[in-house]
Amino acid sequence: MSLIKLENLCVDYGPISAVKTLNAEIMNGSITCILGANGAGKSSTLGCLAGLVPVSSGRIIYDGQDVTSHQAHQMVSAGVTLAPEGRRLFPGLTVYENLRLGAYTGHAREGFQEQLEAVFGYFPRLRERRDQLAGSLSGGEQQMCAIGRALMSRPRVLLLDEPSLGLAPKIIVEVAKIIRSINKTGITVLIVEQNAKLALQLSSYGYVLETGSLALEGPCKDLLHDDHIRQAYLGGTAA
Amino acid sequence: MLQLTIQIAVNGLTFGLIYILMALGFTLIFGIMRVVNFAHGEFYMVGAIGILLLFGTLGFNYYLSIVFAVLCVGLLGVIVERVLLRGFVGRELNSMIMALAVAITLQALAAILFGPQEQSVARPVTGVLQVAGVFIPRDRIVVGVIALAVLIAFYLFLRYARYGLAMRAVAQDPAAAALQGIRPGFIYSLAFGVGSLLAGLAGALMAPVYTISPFMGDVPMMMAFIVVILGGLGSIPGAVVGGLLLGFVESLFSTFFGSTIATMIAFGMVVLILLFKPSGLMGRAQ
Amino acid sequence: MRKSIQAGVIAVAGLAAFGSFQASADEVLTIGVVSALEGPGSEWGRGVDGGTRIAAKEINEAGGLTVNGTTYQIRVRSYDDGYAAARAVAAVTRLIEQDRVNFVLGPLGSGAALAVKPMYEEHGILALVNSYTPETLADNPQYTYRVLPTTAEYVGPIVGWINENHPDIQRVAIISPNDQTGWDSQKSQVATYEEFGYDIVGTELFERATRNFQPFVTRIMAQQPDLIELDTTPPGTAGLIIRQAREMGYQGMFSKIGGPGVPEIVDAAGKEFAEGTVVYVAADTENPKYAEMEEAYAEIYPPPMNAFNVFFYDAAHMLFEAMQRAGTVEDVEAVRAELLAMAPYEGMQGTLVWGGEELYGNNNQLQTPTFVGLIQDGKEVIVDRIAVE
Amino acid sequence: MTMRSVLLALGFVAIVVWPFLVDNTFYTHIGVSVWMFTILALSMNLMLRMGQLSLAHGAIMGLGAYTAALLMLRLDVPFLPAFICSGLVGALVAAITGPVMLRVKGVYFVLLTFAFGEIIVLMFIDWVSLFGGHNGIFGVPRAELFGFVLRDRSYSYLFALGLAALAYLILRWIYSTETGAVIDALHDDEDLARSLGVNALGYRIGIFIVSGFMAGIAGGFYASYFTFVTPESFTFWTAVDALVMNILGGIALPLGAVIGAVMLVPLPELLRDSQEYQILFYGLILIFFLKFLPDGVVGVIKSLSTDSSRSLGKRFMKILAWRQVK
Repeated sequence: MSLIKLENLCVDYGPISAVKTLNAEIMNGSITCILGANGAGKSSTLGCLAGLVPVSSGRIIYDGQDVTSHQAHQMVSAGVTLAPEGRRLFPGLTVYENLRLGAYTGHAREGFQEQLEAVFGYFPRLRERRDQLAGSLSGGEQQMCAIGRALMSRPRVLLLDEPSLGLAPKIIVEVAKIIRSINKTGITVLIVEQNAKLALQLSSYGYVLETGSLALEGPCKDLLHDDHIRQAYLGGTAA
Repeated sequence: MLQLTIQIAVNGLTFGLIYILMALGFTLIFGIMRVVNFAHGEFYMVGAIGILLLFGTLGFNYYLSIVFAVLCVGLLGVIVERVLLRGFVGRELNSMIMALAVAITLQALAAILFGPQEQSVARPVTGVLQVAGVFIPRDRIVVGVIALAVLIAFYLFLRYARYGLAMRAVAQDPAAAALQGIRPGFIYSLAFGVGSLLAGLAGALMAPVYTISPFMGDVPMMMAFIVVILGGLGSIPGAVVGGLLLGFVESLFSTFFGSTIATMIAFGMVVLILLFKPSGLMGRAQ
Repeated sequence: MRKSIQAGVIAVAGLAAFGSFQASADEVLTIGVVSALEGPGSEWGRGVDGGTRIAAKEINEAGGLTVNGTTYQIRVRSYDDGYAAARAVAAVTRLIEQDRVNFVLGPLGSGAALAVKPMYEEHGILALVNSYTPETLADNPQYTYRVLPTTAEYVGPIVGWINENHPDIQRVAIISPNDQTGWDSQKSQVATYEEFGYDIVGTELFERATRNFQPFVTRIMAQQPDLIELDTTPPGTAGLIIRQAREMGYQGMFSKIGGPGVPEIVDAAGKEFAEGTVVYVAADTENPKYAEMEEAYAEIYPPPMNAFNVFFYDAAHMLFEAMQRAGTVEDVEAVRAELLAMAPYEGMQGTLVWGGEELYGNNNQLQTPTFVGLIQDGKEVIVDRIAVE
Repeated sequence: MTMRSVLLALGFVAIVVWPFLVDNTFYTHIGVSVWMFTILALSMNLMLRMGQLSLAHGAIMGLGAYTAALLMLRLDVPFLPAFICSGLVGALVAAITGPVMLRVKGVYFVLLTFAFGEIIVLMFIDWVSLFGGHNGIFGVPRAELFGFVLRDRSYSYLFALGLAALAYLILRWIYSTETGAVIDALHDDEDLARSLGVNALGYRIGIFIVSGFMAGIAGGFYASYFTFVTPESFTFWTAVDALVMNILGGIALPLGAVIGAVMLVPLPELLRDSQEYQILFYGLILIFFLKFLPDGVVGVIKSLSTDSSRSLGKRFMKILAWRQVK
């Protein structure tokens, strides 16, 4: 069953169009990935889903409802949360305060303590760093905090934008493991990555964007063996 | 000499607390909305006029009048933000001029309604506390205590309250804040409301201590400006440090050299800070 | 929709431009007022306008001003100069070129008065001004006259009174606002107090916007004055200084020889603190005529009425009478001659004469009686009336 | 010849000759003030175009005014050299302070110039022996060009109009050169401009100097036209007026500054009859314009003609093209 459906989605920034008539479906409970080079329109697509980037034309259907014109806070309330590219933590706030802000919306506030324990369960390091300023964390810890913060809103759909960016290989493995276990609790995950190998190994279904248009889609097993993908995205880079 | 030193310190502290009240609202509004609120002094004035009306003319209880006047100023702030400034978020220049236009209008309106002359209200608290040769007027003690209490409450609000946290988040990264489900528009209104409320409180507190006139906001506005630049635009701790610093500098230099020199020193500090550490004493580099 | 609104705005602005310029009707005598009617300074500035308009109204209601067989309704054209020189120039240009007036009252403020003085002289406009700087009357102006007394006129009589009634006072500190008015008037204060043999232990200037005088007072009190002279400090501010000084333990006397405003002083200082302050009194409020004027003023501007109204009320009446005597409203020279010949003139509160020779080198200053006042029980009490010689 | 150019020519002739047809020097006085402030507004436009709002421009104009007044009155310098010196002093102040002040950007620059300007005005007030304190300096000689004294206001009008036209043409010229493209780029995206090898600070200082010169000239004109100089005319409110003119007219074109001056300077005269309500009306009109015409009159004209030649992309292309030509 599809949880999110993108119908002819277009995003324009002034004269430049970032996403051109994209059609995609995200299955409930799946991990889905969007691949593509820099500027292919991946982040814009996630931005639309999170309600941060205005849609120029087309529709977004979430859980059977048209959410095309929803704003960020409405999407969060509806259960779609984005952990943005570059973490975007609040550097001047403590880890605890960052997590508390993750649970800002109504339904998330009720189960705050419970959810906090769950996040500390995934990321024990955050418990240790609880009262430290987020800006003083290491890159890996910041990524954990960003994912943790997104989880605090008790999402149905978790949108991850470049979770592996700038992390050491050892940490990447750790983060990937946690993403998988988050998915196991029933949370649908949509992941945008330049690290195609990681994304394809993690996900069940993938979309490949090139300069704003859909170039290829399919189950990740197939994509992993696709010649074009191997050359363009897996070729030289062994992640 | 010791006595004089203590007197200067006490004077500096009492000015400093009011400067902090003014500067906090100013810096909060800038930090969250990037609006240089040139109308901040007018909110101070409206707070004082509120006291003139409620306490002076209608004869309500002073403390009740403060609460009511201050809430009205906060409401006025929310209306100004909603109706006039909302469209200009991110356009610093236009929002600055809009704030100036609001300042001109409010000042003119007050002059028409209440006359251009200086007016006074009776002092709710009189007398002087004399400790070891140092004179502290009792009304200033009341002002100081209320200001301090509000500052602590404001600190606790920012530190622990949900909306306080949301304000700090929006100030640091509006887009990331929106991703947490925070509605920036609501926070803008709240910040502007709270900011003008603090200015209104400063005005309401100083109304019986000083005189009341439509133009009384100009100097506190200037002081808030200086404090905020010293401490760092948008920095809450900066407003506290800057306020105390300016209070003591003013007290010291105007005692020994006169108020014109004190003003020049304050402007000189502003120029130096902006040239060598534009982010202010407590601000982060941007 | 949005665009049509925008077009509408521009059209309306254009219409307003045409609508505001109108010609005057017949049998109307227009005189001009330039003063600070809005913003800081307007509490005094409105006195120029108020006094003039009250006088004009009295005449109009009595059937108008009959000059050489023609009866005129007097129309007062008042323009705001915002207390600023460049705006005063614009306002006076408008009065001269647009409204074609021959007689102007105002402006208020030294900068504004000095800026428009050459225009009055060049165009032969008879002007009765309100400004504190002695420069106003420098260079022997032919058309510029000052119709209210400044500190230089009344500081002598009042210090004389203090000298007589408070022989114990030795040390005097003088506080004035830090602007041209304050500087000029502080000079006459210092000269006069020194003339009477006092020690000047401190002269201070403060910015007009200052409300916090604690540091300032701390410094003055270190000089241990017996008398603090508040000079041309605005009355509300003067009250603040009195209060803050008393709160810091000052025991000596206060005097305020410069500008009216006892109620504001008492309000700001508090009744006990203001007690015993020696003040210059501009107008005798016990005078029944004063209460009438206050009523008339309230129809023009919101109360309270400033005592400056009295001087311009008298001056306007003098001007109108001079026109009647000269039998013309056009010939400025004739009106001027009559105006000068009219003194001594019985004004609202005593005899007025032209003088000022020893200070300004000409007699373009209207001298008025000086009242010495004392604040007693929160009220101003006139303790001495010193008529002009 | 198109209809448009005929209209433009007719309009220009009308602007030049009307003071000689309408025998009312009060209108002429307003006209002179309009063109004098146009010069200041144009100098402000230069600053705004590169994204640096200066609140010190009132004080720089004041420096020009005091320079002209003091040179003519105290040193008996003839008008023309004194007038040019008033511009040079403005340029000099910009040249000295620019390298330090222009490193600061955005709101910080606004506040810095505010403090700097206020210090200059405090100096005018407190250095009484030189600047004459609050009263300022009176009796400045009128402008005299090649032996012809501009006693008549109509001639002052022509002089001011000529200066404003010259300033306008200089701005048009600057904006059409590489410098224009570069300062636009600096405003939009300094990092990009810098990555193309633009010496950002150098261009900024250059523009600041030109702008300072124009503000000084406006001051020099002020001194000789009003024949007095007082400090209160040169506070930051004067800079704010110049800024408001730009916002009302529209920052996008130099024409905006001109339109803004034409709209704003006569406004107090139109409102004069409303007596004590005039400041209120002024504030309300300002709010109205900001709210409903946020891009100024020029913005309205542009949105009507749908000409968007200043689009982001095009400007970057322009600057890239310049680089390649080099």
